[in-house]
Amino acid sequence: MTGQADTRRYPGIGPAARLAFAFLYAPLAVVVAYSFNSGPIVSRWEGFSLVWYREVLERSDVRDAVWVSLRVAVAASAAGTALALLAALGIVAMVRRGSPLAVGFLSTPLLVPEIVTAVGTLSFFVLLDFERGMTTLVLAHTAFCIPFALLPIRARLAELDPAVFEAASDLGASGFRLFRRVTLPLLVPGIVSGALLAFIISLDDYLISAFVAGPTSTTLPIFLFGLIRRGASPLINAVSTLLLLVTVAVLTASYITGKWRKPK
Amino acid sequence: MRVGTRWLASPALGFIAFMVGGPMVVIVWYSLRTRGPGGVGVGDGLTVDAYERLVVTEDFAGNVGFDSTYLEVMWSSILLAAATMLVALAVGFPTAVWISNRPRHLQPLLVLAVTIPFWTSILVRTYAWIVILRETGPLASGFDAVGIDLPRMLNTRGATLVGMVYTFLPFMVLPIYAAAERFDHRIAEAGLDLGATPAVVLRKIVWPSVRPGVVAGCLLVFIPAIGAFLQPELLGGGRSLMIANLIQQQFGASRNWPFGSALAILLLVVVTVVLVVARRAAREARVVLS
Amino acid sequence: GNDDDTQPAQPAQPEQTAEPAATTAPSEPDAPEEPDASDAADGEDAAPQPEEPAEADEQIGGEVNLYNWTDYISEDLLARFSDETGIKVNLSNYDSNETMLATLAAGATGYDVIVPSDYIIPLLIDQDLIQPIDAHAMENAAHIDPAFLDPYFDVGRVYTAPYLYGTTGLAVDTSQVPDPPDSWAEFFAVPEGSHGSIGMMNDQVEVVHAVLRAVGAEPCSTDPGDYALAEELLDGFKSAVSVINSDGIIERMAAGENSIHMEWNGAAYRSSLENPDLVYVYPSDGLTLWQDNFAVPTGAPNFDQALVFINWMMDPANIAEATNWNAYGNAIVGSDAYVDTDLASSPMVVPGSQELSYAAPVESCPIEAIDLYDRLWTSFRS
Amino acid sequence: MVAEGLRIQDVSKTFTAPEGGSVRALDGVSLDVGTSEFVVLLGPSGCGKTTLLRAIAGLEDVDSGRIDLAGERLDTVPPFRRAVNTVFQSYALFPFLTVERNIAFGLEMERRPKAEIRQRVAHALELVELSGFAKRTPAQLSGGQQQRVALARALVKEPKVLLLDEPLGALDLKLRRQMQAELKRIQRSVGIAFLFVTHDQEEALALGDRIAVLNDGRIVQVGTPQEVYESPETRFVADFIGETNLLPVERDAAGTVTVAGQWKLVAAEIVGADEALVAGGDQVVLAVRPERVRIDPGGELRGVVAEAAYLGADVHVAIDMGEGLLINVRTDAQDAIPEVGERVAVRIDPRHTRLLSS
Amino acid sequence: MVAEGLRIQDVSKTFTAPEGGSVRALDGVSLDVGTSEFVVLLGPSGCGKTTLLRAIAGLEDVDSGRIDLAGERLDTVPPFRRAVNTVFQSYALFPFLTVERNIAFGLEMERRPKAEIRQRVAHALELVELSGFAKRTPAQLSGGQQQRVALARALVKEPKVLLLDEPLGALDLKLRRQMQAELKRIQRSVGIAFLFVTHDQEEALALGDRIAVLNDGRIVQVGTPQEVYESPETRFVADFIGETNLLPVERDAAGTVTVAGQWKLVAAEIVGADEALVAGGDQVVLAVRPERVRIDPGGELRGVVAEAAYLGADVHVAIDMGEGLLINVRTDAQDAIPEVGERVAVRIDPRHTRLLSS
Ligand SMILES: Nc1ncnc2c1ncn2[C@@H]1O[C@H](COP(=O)(O)OP(=O)(O)OP(=O)(O)O)[C@@H](O)[C@H]1O
Ligand SMILES: Nc1ncnc2c1ncn2[C@@H]1O[C@H](COP(=O)(O)OP(=O)(O)OP(=O)(O)O)[C@@H](O)[C@H]1O
Ligand SMILES: [Mg+2]
Ligand SMILES: [Mg+2]
Repeated sequence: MTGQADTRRYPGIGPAARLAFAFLYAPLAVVVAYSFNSGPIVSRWEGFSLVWYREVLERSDVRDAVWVSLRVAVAASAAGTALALLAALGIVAMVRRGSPLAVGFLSTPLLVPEIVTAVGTLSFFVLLDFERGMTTLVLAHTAFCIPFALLPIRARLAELDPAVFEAASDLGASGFRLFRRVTLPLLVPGIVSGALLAFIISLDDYLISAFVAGPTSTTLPIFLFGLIRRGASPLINAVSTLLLLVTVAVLTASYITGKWRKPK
Repeated sequence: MRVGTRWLASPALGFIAFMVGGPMVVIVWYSLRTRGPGGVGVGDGLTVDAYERLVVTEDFAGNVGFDSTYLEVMWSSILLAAATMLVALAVGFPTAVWISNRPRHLQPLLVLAVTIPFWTSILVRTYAWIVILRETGPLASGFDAVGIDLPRMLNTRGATLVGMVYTFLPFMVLPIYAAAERFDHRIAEAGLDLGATPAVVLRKIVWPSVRPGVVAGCLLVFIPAIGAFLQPELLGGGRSLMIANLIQQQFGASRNWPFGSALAILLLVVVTVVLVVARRAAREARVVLS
Repeated sequence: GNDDDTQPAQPAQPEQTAEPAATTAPSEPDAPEEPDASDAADGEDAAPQPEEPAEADEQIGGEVNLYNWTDYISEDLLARFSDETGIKVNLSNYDSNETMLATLAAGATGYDVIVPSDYIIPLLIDQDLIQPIDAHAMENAAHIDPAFLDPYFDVGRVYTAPYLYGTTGLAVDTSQVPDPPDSWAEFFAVPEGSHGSIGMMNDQVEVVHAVLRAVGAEPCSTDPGDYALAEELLDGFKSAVSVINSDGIIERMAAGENSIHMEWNGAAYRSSLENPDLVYVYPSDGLTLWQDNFAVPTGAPNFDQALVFINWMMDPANIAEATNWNAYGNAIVGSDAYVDTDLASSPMVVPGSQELSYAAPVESCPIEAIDLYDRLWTSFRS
Repeated sequence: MVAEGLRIQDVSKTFTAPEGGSVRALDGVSLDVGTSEFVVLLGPSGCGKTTLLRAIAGLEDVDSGRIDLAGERLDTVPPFRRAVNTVFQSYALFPFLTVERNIAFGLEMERRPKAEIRQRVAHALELVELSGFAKRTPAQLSGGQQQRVALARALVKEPKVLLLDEPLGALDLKLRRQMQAELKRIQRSVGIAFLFVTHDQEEALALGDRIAVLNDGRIVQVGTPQEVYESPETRFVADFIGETNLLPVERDAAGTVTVAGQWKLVAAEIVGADEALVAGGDQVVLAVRPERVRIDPGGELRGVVAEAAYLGADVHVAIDMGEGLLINVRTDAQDAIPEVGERVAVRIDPRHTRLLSS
Repeated sequence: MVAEGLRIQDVSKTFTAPEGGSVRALDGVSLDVGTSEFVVLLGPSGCGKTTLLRAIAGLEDVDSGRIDLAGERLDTVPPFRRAVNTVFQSYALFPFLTVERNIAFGLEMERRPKAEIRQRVAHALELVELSGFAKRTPAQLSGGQQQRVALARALVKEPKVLLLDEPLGALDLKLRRQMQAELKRIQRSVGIAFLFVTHDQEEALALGDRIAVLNDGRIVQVGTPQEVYESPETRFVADFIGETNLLPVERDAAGTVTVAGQWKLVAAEIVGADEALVAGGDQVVLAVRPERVRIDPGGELRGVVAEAAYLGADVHVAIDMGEGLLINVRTDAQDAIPEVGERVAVRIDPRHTRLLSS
């Protein structure tokens, strides 16, 4: 038995879910559609054209912003995921009362409103005399990447059979080799989704970035915000559509690779 | 058997202590200072003026008294967050349950599908809503074509809510899905078998079973929603000031850093209270379920 | 679709010595310095390449970190600067003077050139956040319109050099409001046809300035009585407002979504390209004339390059390109020759003397006024 | 009687498997269950037992055939209106309700008066001997107790037929034995029909008034425990219920059967040997239970002891007859246990053998 | 021999339970396992079986006592350097590695040469008859196959002792029987010591050269299957292994025992009746297996048939002797099955009874 109920039996669930998906994707459709607008104003359709894509590719400020954002997101999600991975392993080893405390503490970046974090972090960096730039951006992003990365890694760890680690030890694995040969491969699905989640969140952050970014580190959201200030042009849509394409490609790839790795 | 020692958590704990603790201490410190010269930064003196300004004012006629202007901003942020949470729940609950009822191999794809919109900048997504909702936009034109005249949508509270729900919906769907995925559908069948109609099963069996997910989802939506500012600005016509804007304003045009810090602390206190209350609710849910 | 974003594709039309410029209002037509003859020697292009400094100096190289309003300078212009001087420009952006002030006040370093507006400059000077650059002594300072040589915020141009200037007035769609208001007072009385479709800027300072003018008070008033009147006026006005947002004004006005909107003149010009019914009103009870300037933060790592950049930007042909890109006027005499004719002849970009007489720069308000502003603004928006 | 009970007629159900392809889970199943009968559905994993129960409960729609209860058509009624209730293998108790509220659930759905519910729940709790546990949640109960709550929850609705899907599957042996006796007692005392699914043949024999053996979506034999154990009609039934030696045999025209080339016996001696099997061209096997084979120096069949396992009450001996043919023998542990490697002879009483087509 | 094998001496282990309070999981356990012996650890759930195995494997530290292997102290060596390997109940295979790489894992950890690993893995695959499955991942195997991979993975390391923690617990009955025979075959062919944990007494009897019965962290009896079944030393062992009638008895000063007020027998006749039990003030019970009780009109004990269940090979009859005393009888199904309610007499051969303190 599959243990699955027939949802047709739950009144309204199916239609509501379909509506929700339509709701989620309508704006994306608009973003993509208007990226092909030949006119300069997002909302006024003036015909099909690829000019905005050409402009994306030609404009170095767009490229720079994308590049900064990607570098920050890669660095912060990598650092955040690594810290979260270690933390997840450490939390498992904690006594019962310790672990919820640690988890709660590591989740504080989720709980402190962004604006507070932004202002506080900037002032803090200034106090410490840190020069604002890539480093400060990565530091600030890493902080809020940790709780996002921690979530799926812990979930993965919880669903693992702890006996697998014991089996490895029983078969002669210890220390770093145990970590590399067993722990790491077992946690890969959790690590990948944690890193992806952290990556998205980092890529999308505006407020904190706006405060801690330095002279040469305008991120894409900061740049886009500026563009919108000035009057949005379909350039924004073209940038977003390209990013979306890359995203879907990456996600598809990770889904496919995840599939053959996935036990059972 | 341990796969590591608890010391492995210390780098992350240390980092968070540094990156969250540090700024928080600075904020508290700022809130207790006098204003800097010209209102820029903070000065050297110590004062609780900033906190006083939260509730006391000298009005334009010169009377000193209780003033709720700023507290009202806080309150309307809370209301907006609550409304967002409720609507997101109304949309997210069926969605999560529906996904958990799809064939196993489709579920991860559908969950992914919920998160894909996240990959475009929140600004762009919100902007797309402006395009959709404006009077000359596709929605209005579509209805217009079939002879239905929609009321104005953009720059209304409704539009704000749409944008907020849109932004935070995945935070609601994912935890509820996590709970629903673990839900044993056989107990729903037991309900049917015992004479409960599907609607009753949904209400009396599915709902309480996924409640921990609901609590988690509500928190994950409510808390960041209190600090939201983009959607009321861009979609709501900017006519209702939110606490985040107010804080930003203090660090910007109003040049009152101590007051901005005090507002930030007020916001933190509100969030903490919510968490404490919700923790109790979450614990209840856990006790009943385990 | 001739708008700002497409303009970089068509660089300043080189109508060399064509018409003797339209009314360059704020400037007295005294020193109509034509582009140097020397630029012809450059001969890289058919277009004039009129910068002596770059030519005079050998390429000094290095880089300059420009911290500017978002999308407030064209890429091509910066690229040309780099070509000519060998100085790489790193651009980062801010969205308001206050954001810029906050980041500098918080101790941010690394910027070489910033673009502050008039009222914020005294604060920057007071806080030692910018350093003297003796702009008046720069080679291209000779081009500065004398009217811009001694602004209240930087007498003698010690700290700053002028960039662009403009006004904050009202864009009115005459197809909806056939009888445009002449003053803030009329505007806040909600003109016929505008109820429910009025757009305000999301700008505490500008909006409160305007409402104070409407009640007959001066901007930056510290008299609570003025604010009581203002609050009363706003209470009645609030329901007529459909949106308070500084972003997307051009679009909204172009699409006819708002009948009246507080708008900057350059933006109004760009809206009018999309919506011919649009007029720009200079309220007779006073409007803000704002001026943006270049300045160099204290501790700028590339001081020399910053000076090169600022000087380069004061060259008439170069600054004209900025005007063409942004549709705001500049303070450089002789740049008109390089400015698009449409722009130069538009009353939205270049006000008549009558209109200009209503406009005045506004100093930074004292703290007490700012607190009153904050409270009035907060009550208006909640 | 039948018009009063449950009548299943020619029910079929095909699933499309997620990987594509289709599974015929039920293939023309017909079965009658009397009003107070205890019928056991027995079959290997995947044979369609659960599907049949779910079809009766209304949790699965059938493709064809019909189901009647007490003379009225049942298969068109939605599950929540059928007068049958199910005890699920996983118990499927509501984890967020107390024992009491779990049991009351079904009655609340019927909108019974509060007092009646209270009284009937108390009665049900007594029946399953859990009166002291009313306020606990399922998580605070042992497996056997949970099982009894599930039973009470279904019984309290007083269904016409109670469906039980391997209700004892998760219990350990001792508890299972105990619960079997308990179930039997309860069924007798409430007097309603039980349709009980299991894949444990010993459980089926111990509980059922009748046993329906299911294989591959088809009912292959229905009968009392003695009938299915002593007179299996097919090789499958013989093999599935209890242990069986299935010995390949040769037949000659005269109807004489030779086992393992060593032992001849005439077909008339064999219980299940009908004309068709003896004469037919099919391969046939001789089925004999290990406990009916005796180690006896005078036996007809000779071999070598391959394995001898002491099992407490009895001893299991495997005897190698050569050519890979093993005969399993179960003898009383009081008898001498043969040594591995010892040559022994076995004797089989022809009356305990059956001829089956293979 | 013992110096060569595994010697466990007086090992104790106390856990602090999560709710506070402490659990004495092992309480002075001593046990020797010979070099190629198959020892079964049998005991109810929670008695400490797993804890003992984990202590030997080094996955749990002991509080006191010592463990030696082949004359050398083992309990101070970290788990990854002990020459013992474990087959886990859940198999604990590495899901991301193929069958082959799973088995090779332990050898790779020893940094064996590639060629040797290849050869030993191939050999191990042959041993468990999975040569064709080398490239599959665990998810692509059935439960029984996974179990065999787990076995091969442990065996390939050629440990001195193989520890098996209920390795067959998750398999269904038929497969379980089959794997039991397989395990026994493999143990004989590799010739290393097996320490096998189970709570299934039938499995213990079928597999063990010796059985160690564990209860509440203590070993209560060690012996061959016959010894523990036929001569249980305590009431617990008698009751836990197989079914047993435990009949309350009265004693008089002369040592005569009266069962159920009906049947007198002198202590000398009873196998397990030593002086102490007969004379002592303790409550004693008379233990007798159901298969050793015969329904016989001339029997000494009389009662009424309370239940009679046909179980195929035999019949289980419960006879009510009055005052709530039930005697369970297991008789051959060939005998007549008594009717419920019938009055019958039973006969018990005193040689099959044991006196145990209760
Ligand atoms: N929802 C379903 N979708 C597809 N196939 C199904 C479904 N439910 C059952 N099946 C298939 O139908 C057949 C019968 O399944 P069923 O659950 O009735 O077997 P069962 O006899 O109860 O087995 P078990 O003893 O293992 O519980 C199996 O092959 C099963 O795989
Ligand atoms: N890590 C632990 N912390 C606390 N108590 C434990 C721990 N491990 C085992 N125990 C307790 O020790 C006792 C013995 O447990 P153990 O797992 O050895 O039993 P077992 O005989 O293997 O039982 P089963 O047959 O159920 O597997 C139990 O009471 C158990 O609750
Ligand atoms: Mg089933
Ligand atoms: Mg165990």
